[in-house]
Amino acid sequence: MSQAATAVQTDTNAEHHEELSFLYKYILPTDHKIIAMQYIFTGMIMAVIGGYFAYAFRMQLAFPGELVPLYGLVGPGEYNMLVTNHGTIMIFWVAMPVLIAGFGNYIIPLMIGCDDMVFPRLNRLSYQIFLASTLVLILSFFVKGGGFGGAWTAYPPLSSVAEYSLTDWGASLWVLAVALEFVSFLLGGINFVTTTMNARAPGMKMMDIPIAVWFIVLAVILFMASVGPLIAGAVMLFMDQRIGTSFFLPSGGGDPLLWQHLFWFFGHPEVYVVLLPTLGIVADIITVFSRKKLFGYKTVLYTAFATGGLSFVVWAHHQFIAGIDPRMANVFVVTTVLISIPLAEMMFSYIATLYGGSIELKTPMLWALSFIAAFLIGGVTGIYLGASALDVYFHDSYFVLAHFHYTFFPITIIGMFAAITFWFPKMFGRMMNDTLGKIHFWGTFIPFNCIFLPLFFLGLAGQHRRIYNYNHFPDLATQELQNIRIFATVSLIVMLCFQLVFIYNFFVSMFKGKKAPDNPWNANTLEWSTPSPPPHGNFKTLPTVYRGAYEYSVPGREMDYWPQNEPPEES
Amino acid sequence: MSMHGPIATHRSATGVPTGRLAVWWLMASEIFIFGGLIACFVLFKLNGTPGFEDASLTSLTAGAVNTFVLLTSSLTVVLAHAAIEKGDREKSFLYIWYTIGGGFVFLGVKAYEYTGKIINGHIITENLFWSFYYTMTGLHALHVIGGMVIMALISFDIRKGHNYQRVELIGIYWHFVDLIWIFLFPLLYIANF
Amino acid sequence: MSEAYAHPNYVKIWIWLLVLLALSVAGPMLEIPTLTIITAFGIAIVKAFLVAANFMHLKFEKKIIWFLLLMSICMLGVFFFGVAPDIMMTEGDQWIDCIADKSCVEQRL
Amino acid sequence: MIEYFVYSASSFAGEIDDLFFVITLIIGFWFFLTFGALVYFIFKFRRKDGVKAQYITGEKHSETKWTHYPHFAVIAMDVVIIAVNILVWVNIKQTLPPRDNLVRVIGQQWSWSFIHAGPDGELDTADDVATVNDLHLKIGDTYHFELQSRDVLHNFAVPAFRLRQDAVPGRTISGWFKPTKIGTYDLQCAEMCGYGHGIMGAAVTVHSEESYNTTMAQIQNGTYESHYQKRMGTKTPLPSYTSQVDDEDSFAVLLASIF
Repeated sequence: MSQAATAVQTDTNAEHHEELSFLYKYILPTDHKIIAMQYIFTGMIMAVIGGYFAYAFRMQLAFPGELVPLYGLVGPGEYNMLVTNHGTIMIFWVAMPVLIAGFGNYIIPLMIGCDDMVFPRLNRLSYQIFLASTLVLILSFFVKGGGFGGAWTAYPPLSSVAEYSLTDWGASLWVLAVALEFVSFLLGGINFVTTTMNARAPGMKMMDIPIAVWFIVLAVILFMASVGPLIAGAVMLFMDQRIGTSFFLPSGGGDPLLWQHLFWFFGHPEVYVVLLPTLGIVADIITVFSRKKLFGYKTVLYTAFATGGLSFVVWAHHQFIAGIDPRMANVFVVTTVLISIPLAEMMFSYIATLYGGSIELKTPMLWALSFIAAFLIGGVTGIYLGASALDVYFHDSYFVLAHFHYTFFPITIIGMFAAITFWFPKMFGRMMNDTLGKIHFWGTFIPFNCIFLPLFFLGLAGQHRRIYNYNHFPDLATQELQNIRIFATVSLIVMLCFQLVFIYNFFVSMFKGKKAPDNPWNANTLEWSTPSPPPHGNFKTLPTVYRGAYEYSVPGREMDYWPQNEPPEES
Repeated sequence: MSMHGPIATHRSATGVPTGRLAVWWLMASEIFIFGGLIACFVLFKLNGTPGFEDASLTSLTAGAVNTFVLLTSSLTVVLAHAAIEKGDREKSFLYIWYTIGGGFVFLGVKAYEYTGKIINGHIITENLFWSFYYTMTGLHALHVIGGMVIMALISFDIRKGHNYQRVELIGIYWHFVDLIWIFLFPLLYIANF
Repeated sequence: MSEAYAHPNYVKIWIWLLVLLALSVAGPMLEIPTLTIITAFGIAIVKAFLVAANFMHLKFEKKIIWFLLLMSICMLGVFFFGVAPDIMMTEGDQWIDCIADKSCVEQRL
Repeated sequence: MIEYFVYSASSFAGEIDDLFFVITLIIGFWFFLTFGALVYFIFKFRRKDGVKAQYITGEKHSETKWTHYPHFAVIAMDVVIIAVNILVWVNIKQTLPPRDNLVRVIGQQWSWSFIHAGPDGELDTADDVATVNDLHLKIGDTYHFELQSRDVLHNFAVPAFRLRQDAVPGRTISGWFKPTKIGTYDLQCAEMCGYGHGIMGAAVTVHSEESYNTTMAQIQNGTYESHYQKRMGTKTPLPSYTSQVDDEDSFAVLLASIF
């Protein structure tokens, strides 16, 4: 470590990186770019599984009791298993690996100008643990009794007693998979934070870091600070299931509410853990495609700090009617509604960034703008649910469901497509087809709204979540409501079909697309100053940074961008 | 941090060496894991959940001996660090193995204690206190075992003459394990009312 | 290891720790519950501080590390006090009955 | 707005609907403002050849006011929302008005048992009336409920009453409601409770005084026909209604009859 303080700053690092065998290059890589691909591809495969589950249970809701094509009959137990694992997969195995671990791995070293993560082998280990957790989760679908069906929140005693859940090993493997996944992201997170804190290119000050990197690191810090109690809780839940302790069983002196607190103390920051990376990616994309400096870089950053801090003190708004002390609910209403202030300011800043710009509606920009539009709906409907008295009516209804799909869908799916279409040229050295990209965009965004906007009205009509067949509730079994359900399901199928366009575009472009230049979008950040795709070691000469990441359209310059690593002209 | 590690590993924008920074982050997240467990324990205890008076059945002597052992092993591991800073590999190697020996003594006492409890019928499912007792000390013991394994690997590494900084890193981890025990000791052994 | 700092006298710290340990073991023998709490947990905190500051070299560490650790402990505090009203004030099932009686609510508030 | 979809059949349903309306006004205003700005900017500032984007840092006061002033306005409106909400919440969940009647609600996998206090208004006396999946209420009475669970978490949810409360095993949770509209409404379990969560419903019937007394007498004589079962039998068939659903139905009825 003696050379740490006097790091060799601009040596050519070609000699470190000799050619590796296929095994070490693609199967056991230490290169952050390959690990990022592994995360992204695993996440996308899991997204296909999650989407398939959504298809199966939406079909059951629209046509109850019918055989679902490509699936079969969805009974009550299977329905519970499908919704539970759809939620779990989409949050823990799609949003987190793709957005944080995948794109975090890909862009952090490139954007801060270093040759790799600080702990490449730790990085590999965290992917391998993640892969193990994925396999455990998939295994849990096939054990006796089927996959876990106690909702992704896994409230005990249902999740902790096999006689209640009827999924003995399904529940245990589910807890095990989730715990492994947490360990994986803890290790990965330590790597991300340390890299960004220590390994920045010379000259890169805190306020020169691109927002995308800032937000991913903030997300990771939020994750690390919130997940600990839930890991403890997962250990306790696992012991309740397998050893027979009674941490969460009232009959043995435990308390089921304790798990809810442990879960939501993690669960609410988790929302911001997956939200922040997408917000950061979107900030980078809208500045590039509107050729504008980000409006109020510091304001945006501070609002993110405020959001992150507040997210730790709002968790009980998920439990307003769960039997908590009603007086505490008032405290949590105040903190919950307060969170709208920094987020509103951040949204205002994003929209203000567009003002006076020169907006070019390329596919990544369409995704980024649609994220803002959709997230606005998701954000404002959150106010309803933060109000405890309204939560009395809306708790666990389709209103909640529509609300968080209006946040999670933009975050996960739209954010993922925005990031993939934006960095695809850098990742594979080829351009994606813009026309197909736009077809895919409209084919996803319009059906998305058709799926979830009607669900707000189902929620207003008092329809509850996680019920496999509404015929059992006469108030809900009316033809009008059923028509809405069918409409949403049909929209879902349309949306899923349009994903084929993306898959086609993705793979054809990867091998046959137009060769991409180093900097196809004329962007400022460091990753665009290296060849596409970047070689092992990222930069031929490690860059030095001279300015912030968003110096677009600076007056007096001929070019409308000004890369971070371009030395200032002598004057 | 192999010889061919990336340049990124050797940068230090914060002024804290990368390895140490990472270990501190690890410690911060461990605080949450153990802290979450301890918080749950305290919640149930202050709530007067039946069974928590069983704290009087834990052996204060065994607990005190274990505290003594861990404190002493903390001393030896920090002396190992001091020795390696002076470049004295052999002395450092020896001190690391004293620490590992301390770990073995700790686990031995722990095993003796568990045996006594189980023979008397205080198994993990008896009541909430014993559930917490075995969970917390068990998780802590796993950390002790993990630390011992890593320490053994490091000791041979430094004898060959590389990765000296790792002695300090495992030291920080070991002290943290010691710290956890410092809080578990009064919780489980002393506060028996 | 690039930073040079004087090593504290580790053996002296160790002896202090042992003295504190002896005190915390002796504490309960007086059989005064309040005193036991003070000797047990007060001394635990002092011991923890001694270990952290000297053995873990926190004394010489950058402020950011302090910040990091304090932040963790604060978050735990938030967690504890957010959960405590639900788990600890239940006393079985009485607390909602208490809400029912308005005068009782006012007392509690 | 909620009333358009669901009857409002309890005394506090109106308050919740009003709260919904207030919040809708406020957030509707913000939503259309920001959404309008977004759409307007996208069309106004499209790329034109030869026109360079402006260089705006967003750090000078003259620029930040465009985001700061709206954000102060957001704070003001947040205060309104919080205040209105807390008023409603305190009324619904935090205060318990004097009771006229009492009912114990017990959730279990996967049915509801109700113990009506009977004429004396006290539970655990000889005149208690127990029913399964059928709750009978007298219009205009302020009811207290004692909510219990035998196994896992359940949720006592009656959308028409805007009422919802988790049943937690090991605790008795009390609360209140006051039915104000005669009719039969759905009770749905709103907390995942396992395999039969999707069938765990019950019928809540609000009676006039006279019909309430008749029904109670019928239950005690054993001549009563379950509202729940009647209701399940007469629901409108859906286009894709198949025999499998009938099987599930009989399963639900079977379960109900066991308890």
